[in-house]
Amino acid sequence: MIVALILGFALLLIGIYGMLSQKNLIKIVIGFSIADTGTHIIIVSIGYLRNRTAPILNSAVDISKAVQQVVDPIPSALVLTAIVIGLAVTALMLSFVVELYKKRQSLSIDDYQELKW
Amino acid sequence: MIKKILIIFAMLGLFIVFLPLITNFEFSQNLSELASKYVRGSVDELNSQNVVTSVIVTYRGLDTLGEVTVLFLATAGIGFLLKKKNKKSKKRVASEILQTASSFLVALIVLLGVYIFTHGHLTPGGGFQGGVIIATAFLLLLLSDVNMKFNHTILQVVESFSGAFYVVIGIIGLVLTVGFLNSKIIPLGEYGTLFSAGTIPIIYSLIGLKVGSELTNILDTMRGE
Amino acid sequence: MVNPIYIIILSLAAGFLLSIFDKSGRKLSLIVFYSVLTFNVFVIADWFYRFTVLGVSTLTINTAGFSAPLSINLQLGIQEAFVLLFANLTGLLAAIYLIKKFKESNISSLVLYLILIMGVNGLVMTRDLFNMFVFLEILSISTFALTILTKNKKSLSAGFKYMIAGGVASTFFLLGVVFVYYFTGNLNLDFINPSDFTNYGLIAIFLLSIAVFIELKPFPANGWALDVYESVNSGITSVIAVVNSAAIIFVFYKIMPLLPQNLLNIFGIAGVVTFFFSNLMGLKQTNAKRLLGYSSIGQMGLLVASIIYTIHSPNKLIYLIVGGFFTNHLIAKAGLFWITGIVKKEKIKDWGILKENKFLLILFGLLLFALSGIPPFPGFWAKWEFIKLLVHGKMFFVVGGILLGSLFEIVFLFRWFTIAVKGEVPSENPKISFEFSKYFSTTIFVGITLTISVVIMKYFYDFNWFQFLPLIAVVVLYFLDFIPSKIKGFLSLIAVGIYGYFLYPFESNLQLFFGIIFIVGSAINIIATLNRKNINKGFYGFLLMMIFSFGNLLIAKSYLEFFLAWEFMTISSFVLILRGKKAQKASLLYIIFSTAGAYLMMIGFSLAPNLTSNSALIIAISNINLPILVTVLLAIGFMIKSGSLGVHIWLPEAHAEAESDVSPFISAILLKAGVFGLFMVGISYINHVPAFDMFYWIGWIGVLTAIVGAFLASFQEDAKRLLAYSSMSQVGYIVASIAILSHLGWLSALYLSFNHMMFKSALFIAIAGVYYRTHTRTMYEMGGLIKKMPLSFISVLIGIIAVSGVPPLSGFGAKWLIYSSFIERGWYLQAGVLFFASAVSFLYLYRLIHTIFLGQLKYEHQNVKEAPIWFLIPQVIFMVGIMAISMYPNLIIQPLNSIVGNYFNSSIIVDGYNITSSLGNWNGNMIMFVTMGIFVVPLIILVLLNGRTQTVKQFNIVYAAERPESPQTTHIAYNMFAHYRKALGGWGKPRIWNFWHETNEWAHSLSGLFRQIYTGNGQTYILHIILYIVVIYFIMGV
Amino acid sequence: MDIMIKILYAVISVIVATVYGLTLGGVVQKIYARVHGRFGPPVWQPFIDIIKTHGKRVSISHGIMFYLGPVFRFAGGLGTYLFIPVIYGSVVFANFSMAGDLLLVMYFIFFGQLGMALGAGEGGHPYSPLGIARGLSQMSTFELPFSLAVIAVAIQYDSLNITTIVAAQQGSILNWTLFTNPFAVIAAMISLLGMNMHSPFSLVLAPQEIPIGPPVEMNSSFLAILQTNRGLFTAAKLVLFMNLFFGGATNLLIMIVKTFFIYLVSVIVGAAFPRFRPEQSFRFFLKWPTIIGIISIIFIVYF
Amino acid sequence: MDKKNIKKIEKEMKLANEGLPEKERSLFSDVRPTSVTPLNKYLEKFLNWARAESLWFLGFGTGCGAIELRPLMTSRYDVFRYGIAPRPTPRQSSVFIIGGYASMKTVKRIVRSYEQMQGPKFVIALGSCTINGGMYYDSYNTINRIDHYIPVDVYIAGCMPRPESLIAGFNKLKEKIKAGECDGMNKYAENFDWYKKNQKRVIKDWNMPDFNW
Repeated sequence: MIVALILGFALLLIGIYGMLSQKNLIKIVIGFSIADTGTHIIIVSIGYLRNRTAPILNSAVDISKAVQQVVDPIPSALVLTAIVIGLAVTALMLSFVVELYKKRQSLSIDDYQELKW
Repeated sequence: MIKKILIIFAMLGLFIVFLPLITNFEFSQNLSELASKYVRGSVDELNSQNVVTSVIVTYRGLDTLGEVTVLFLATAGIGFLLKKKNKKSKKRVASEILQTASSFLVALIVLLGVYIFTHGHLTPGGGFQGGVIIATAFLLLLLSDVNMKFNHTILQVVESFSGAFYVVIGIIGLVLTVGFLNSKIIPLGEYGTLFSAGTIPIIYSLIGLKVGSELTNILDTMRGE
Repeated sequence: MVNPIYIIILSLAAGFLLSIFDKSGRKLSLIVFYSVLTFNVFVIADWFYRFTVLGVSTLTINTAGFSAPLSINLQLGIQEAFVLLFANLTGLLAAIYLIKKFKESNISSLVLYLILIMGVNGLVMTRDLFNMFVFLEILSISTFALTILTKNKKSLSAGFKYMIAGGVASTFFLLGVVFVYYFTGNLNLDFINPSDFTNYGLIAIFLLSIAVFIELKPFPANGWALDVYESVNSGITSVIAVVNSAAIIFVFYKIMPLLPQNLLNIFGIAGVVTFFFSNLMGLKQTNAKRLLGYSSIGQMGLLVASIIYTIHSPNKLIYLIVGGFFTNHLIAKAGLFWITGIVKKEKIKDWGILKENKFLLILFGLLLFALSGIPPFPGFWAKWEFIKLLVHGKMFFVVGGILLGSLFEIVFLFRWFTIAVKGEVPSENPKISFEFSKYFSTTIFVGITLTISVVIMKYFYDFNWFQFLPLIAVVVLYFLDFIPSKIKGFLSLIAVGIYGYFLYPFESNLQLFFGIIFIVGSAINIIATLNRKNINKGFYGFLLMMIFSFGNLLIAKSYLEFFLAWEFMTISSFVLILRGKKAQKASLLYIIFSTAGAYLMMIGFSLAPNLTSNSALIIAISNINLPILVTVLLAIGFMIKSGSLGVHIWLPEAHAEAESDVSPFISAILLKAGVFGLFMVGISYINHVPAFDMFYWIGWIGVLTAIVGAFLASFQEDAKRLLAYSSMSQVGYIVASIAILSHLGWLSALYLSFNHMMFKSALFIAIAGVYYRTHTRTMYEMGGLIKKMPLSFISVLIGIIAVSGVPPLSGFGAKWLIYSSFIERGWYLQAGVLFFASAVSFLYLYRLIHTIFLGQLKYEHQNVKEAPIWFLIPQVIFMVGIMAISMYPNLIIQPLNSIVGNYFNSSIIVDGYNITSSLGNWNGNMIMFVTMGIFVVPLIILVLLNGRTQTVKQFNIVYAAERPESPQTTHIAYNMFAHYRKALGGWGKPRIWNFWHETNEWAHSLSGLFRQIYTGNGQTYILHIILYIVVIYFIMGV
Repeated sequence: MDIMIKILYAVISVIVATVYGLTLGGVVQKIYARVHGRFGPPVWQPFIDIIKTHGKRVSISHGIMFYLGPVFRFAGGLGTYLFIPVIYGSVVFANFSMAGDLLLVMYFIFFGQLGMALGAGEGGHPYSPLGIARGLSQMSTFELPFSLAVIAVAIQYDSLNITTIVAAQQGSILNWTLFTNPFAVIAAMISLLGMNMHSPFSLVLAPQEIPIGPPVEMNSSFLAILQTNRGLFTAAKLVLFMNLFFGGATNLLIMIVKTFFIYLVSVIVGAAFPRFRPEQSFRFFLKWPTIIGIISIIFIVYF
Repeated sequence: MDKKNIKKIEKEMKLANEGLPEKERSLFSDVRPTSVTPLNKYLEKFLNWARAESLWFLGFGTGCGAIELRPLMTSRYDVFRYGIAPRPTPRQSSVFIIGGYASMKTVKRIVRSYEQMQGPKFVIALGSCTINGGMYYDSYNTINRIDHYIPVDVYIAGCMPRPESLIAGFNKLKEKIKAGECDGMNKYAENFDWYKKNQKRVIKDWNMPDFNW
């Protein structure tokens, strides 16, 4: 699962690069979303233990030896929350973009710099 | 130009920051002490098959409450931001197939969603997943009929009351002085059945309802834009 | 006793249900909304009371029926309770402030607001890292959404930038949390062992902390915050700047134990850098809210630095410093943001509108004073203790950054204040609309900050009521302000009398001497103020404050008491100067220089060794071996106050532009405070002579001050400005004499101080009378007033004779003492320069008396009357005083001899009226009689031998067989010493003024340069953040 | 009774000095005339002038300060003179020198100038302040080298007491400050040129530019008093210089001889040079004599 | 006399100063000149001697004759030896030399300067023009007899009289002064109204007070 970790970081960097280099507001939001996803992948991959199963203690797992057989449940729990939060933020960002577009009919971030210095 | 160089510099820098995390990454051989406790506790104390669910709903219940709140906030925020305007937009009418299929599928999808959130403590799944699935049903409805109107009052009532009930369940724990969001305020039931693991399924159901209604709300709000 | 978790739950439940309640009307939802907020405040207040007064131990709340590492736990201790009380109170008041908005707006705004407060509460109390993340997101999202409470293009784009920046920060935070878990297997702060973070583990903690730090808006990664501050609704801005900041700073405080020391150091320095640069960039800001934004960011930096640097100090100190900065900054900032919302003027230059609304102006002033760290507000104590701490830790760069930053802050804050007090009322919308709720919140906050100030003064320091007197004076007179001015004047006179009575038993005669200058001199000068008509709001309050702080300087028993009195003196005199008609620039200059001086003194006092005895400072200091650095710093501080060369440029402005009956106080008495301070330094110095002969250079500065002041005075056209430069010159003499450090030198310094107090008071009051009658200070517009104002003329005549040092008046005594002491000490060239200065002083003295009183009377002054009686009384008193000590110099020389005898062996012999030094002698009494005799002789000759004497009128002059055209063209006054200026050539250029002017320009240019990093482009801001993270990472080095 | 004798002596001393000063003025006029190739007025012309001016039947006054101006001026002259011990060892000519030292004398010089300036100022004539402005400015500049010289003398004799300074110069001609500290004497003598206001430093009276400057409105007895003072004041200054730099005098004759020659320096320079413009004069004093004055101090401190 | 009368007389003694605008009247003295009785015989004689031996003349050149004044002060004629000296201000001068013809414009200045001199004051009229108008006798712009406007003590005829004549004139003046015959000041005061009338007749732009103190 080291690949997942690398993938996660790669996505994170790509997302950030997108945020830094793209002028379009929606693309920036997408960049954020990609970075966010990358983070989630990193979280999940951290919880992975080699040759183990999901932490659902049904018949597939020996309950008494469950500790040796399941992967870490905590990152999975965390990532769930993180995903929802990421979703919320992204949604809010997009609605900002919508409103901005309504005000100025432009999606370029360069057009929104009247506040400065 | 300078900006581009700086961007590259920043990306390189970040890369260097992250590099040691990747190169020195080692998968641990054993569960951490905390995780082990969770795995044992899920069985011994909560009677819940799905350890992740136990962690989410009970051990880290406050997180989940917060999570729900975040989603709620997003809904409120988007509602606050995008004020409804009743403009008749001329949009393409959905195809026959979609219309027919959706009327058929919606009920099934909702049912699936309900199943998923009620069985969150037994199977992979839970309130959020279930809620999202329910919302997809409404998305389908929206796709098939652009001018479809949802009853906002019902959505709001469902949303508010499911949230409130969640909190109330938490408070009951406080009143019984066993702790906020304690899932053991009702009998734990038999391991591996639907009515087990204390309040977990109840909470997950509430969450499912709440998430479903909220996401539907968001979709509805954004539709107009 | 309510479980604190209810404040989270209840908010949440109410938040969920509000939209349902709203169906039955906004009223219900508002009631629910406000009652929940109020409930929160009460619960927390109750807990705070338990923790502080009852001493209840820290409370831990488990959730889910499991204890800590398993479940998330909350903690409520005294610190949490303090922050929460503060945040909730601000939240409630901001909500009250926004009530109108909330009534009109979508229900979502109420929900968002309520949950925002909930998020803060959770964030502060939770001990779990991931839970922190959740609450952080709750807080962020609700804030993002609330930024558009007033929706416009600006707030939208600012909100978007805020979101992106916040999003990036929270991504890093999340990464940090996860890797912390990876490295430690734990998420609960109480169970994470910092030593688990070996090598690469540090990256985890780095990611975690840098994310929090980014949320704290460090320079330069904080452009988004500025935009938010500028554009968002004032009520919400106050919440962002105060409530959010409070919570996040607390998060930072919570994770601090995990951080390695080197990272902490970096953050500390980054905090100071932020403080410095935001204040620097604030210099050029013209938008009120953005300015507050800069200040806010800076203060956050300071707060971070203070937390980091005080962490190992005793609790009490931490409370004082961190708590002080915390409450001071946040309260002041919230209040100021609210006021910007009330005033509704974007540009600072339009804030002249504020003077139409006195109440609001007072609130504004108090908050601004609080923000700038002026006593008694908490920021002052915090700064004092913090600087002391840093100085003891030898962190001089940090100290320098903080103080320089503070100075910049003083510049822009007080510039703002002076504009508010003196600026022009803008032509459009020249009214401030009244909204009770907004005033209510602001007033409550001002009340709170005042209460905290009193609490600090009462409980952290055991000051007695004497130290409070300056404040009490202001408050009492504020409530008596409706009384007519004259009665207040008499009351003040009585108050000063009583004060003097209580002050009287001094420990040493030196104190008594300065007591006479400060208190008696002030009392006599008060008489001149009795001429004021109408009500004169605020005048006597600050006047008394100034006089009482003079007195308190004398009896101060510790460095802090001294410095406190000093600051009271500065601020009260600043307000008094600001009352002048065109005193905007002058007062600003004054406060800037005074503050700079005060900061130097602050460092100096911090470095000074502890006092060993319980006597007044001026006595106790003789046993203290002050390090040379301290001596230098203190001396510079005091010399700024006494207007020495190089730092004198505030002096003429302040003297000239202050109201004409305030100027005598400033010149005759305020400058003596600096002299008093120099004596203090000198007393320590002579007992413990260090290797570096600092006073030699002070001597030179004093001498050059004397000569330059004299020249500058000679080239003035404005009577008061002339007198101001004259004061500068005279105080230069005093400073130089102190620097001699010999019996004769100090004798002359004291003698001249006393003399200067009398003649300069008389002169300023005389000019005040002239100004009162003629309404001009420009000398060439006057002339020939001797016929109309003979008494004022006599007063000025005696005054200038006394200044010039012409026998037989007392001025000669001063000159005799000074030259004798200089030659005795071996400072020959200095004596020569002083002699030159003394000769040059004739130029300006003659110019003063000639152009005003002699020469041609102008048409418009044909009907001018003698100055009012209230101006004449003090003049007569001072004249009698001058004549008395001229005639009987023993009256003053004898006691001064004994005073100075405490420090040096007497070097003069006083035999009757004859005073003999090692060089020569001086018999004032005999000189007086001889002079009278030789004056009578030619007078008799004249009376006897003169033929019929016809007194003629002003135009009966020989005018090359013509008649004068008009008084204006006949009166020689303008640019009287043009030839001298020409002769001086390049030496006459105002180099020092140019230097400060250039300094100012440079500071502003730098400000303009640095702030260009805030391009307004959200993307650039992200770039800043990423770069900042990278750079900090590399500085930290793993 | 003691004080009455003292006053009597002072009167005698003043009368002698005044008569001497006025005569000196007459002599100088004569010298000037000879330089010009004329006969010149009689030596006693100043006395006749004073009598005539006093003899005016009418006078005009511009006000109280105008009236007192000449009184101040004369009092200044009297004071300056009376605070100097004129003849070393003489009781009659010791004057009131015990009231103060050199500093007193130097500052008493200002007394008259200030009073006169005020009186002239009230006259209201534009030339008065013009002249005064020039006078004060020039005064400030020549005071600088003079004070440096005085300081050098004070260092040299470790005293500011004139009698002590004179006493220290007794014995041999080589004990004079002129020989012991020539730089101080040079600086002071240049200052004296300014003090005496002969050309090139006759800025104040400058009859061609600002016809006689400050006293332009002075008439009748006011003028007479000023004329009298001129004699006395000149004498006083010369005596001061004699005491400080030229060994003082042990009797009247020596005093007359010495002061005459001191004055001759000014006269010769005055007869030879045209007038400076104001700024030239100021710059001159602030430059060369000041440097010499500083040298004199360095000389006396280090050599 | 009671106080009221004194005041009334004083008021009558005041000059009207009608030539001045209203706002300037307070700037000029309005006191009428009075004649002064000489001191007792011997003292007056002594003073007259002093006055004669110290003749300070006003250095104003009021006409072409002023050219003859300059040589007096140089080494060739050297009037200083007679106690005669120029003086730049009327306040301090006792002799006024009318340097030849006096135009209407000059008369105004002559009157003003003469009145500003402190008595006793003497006038030397130089050249024919001052006596009878000389070559300008019929000019529209010059006066013919200066003694209609101010009292004259010594006339020196000629066109131009040489410096020697001037010195002779001075000596004549000295003799007259010593003899006590020069009392122009009192004469002017006593006949003030006559002189003023004459002056005002020729001086049209009278913007001075009636008597220039």
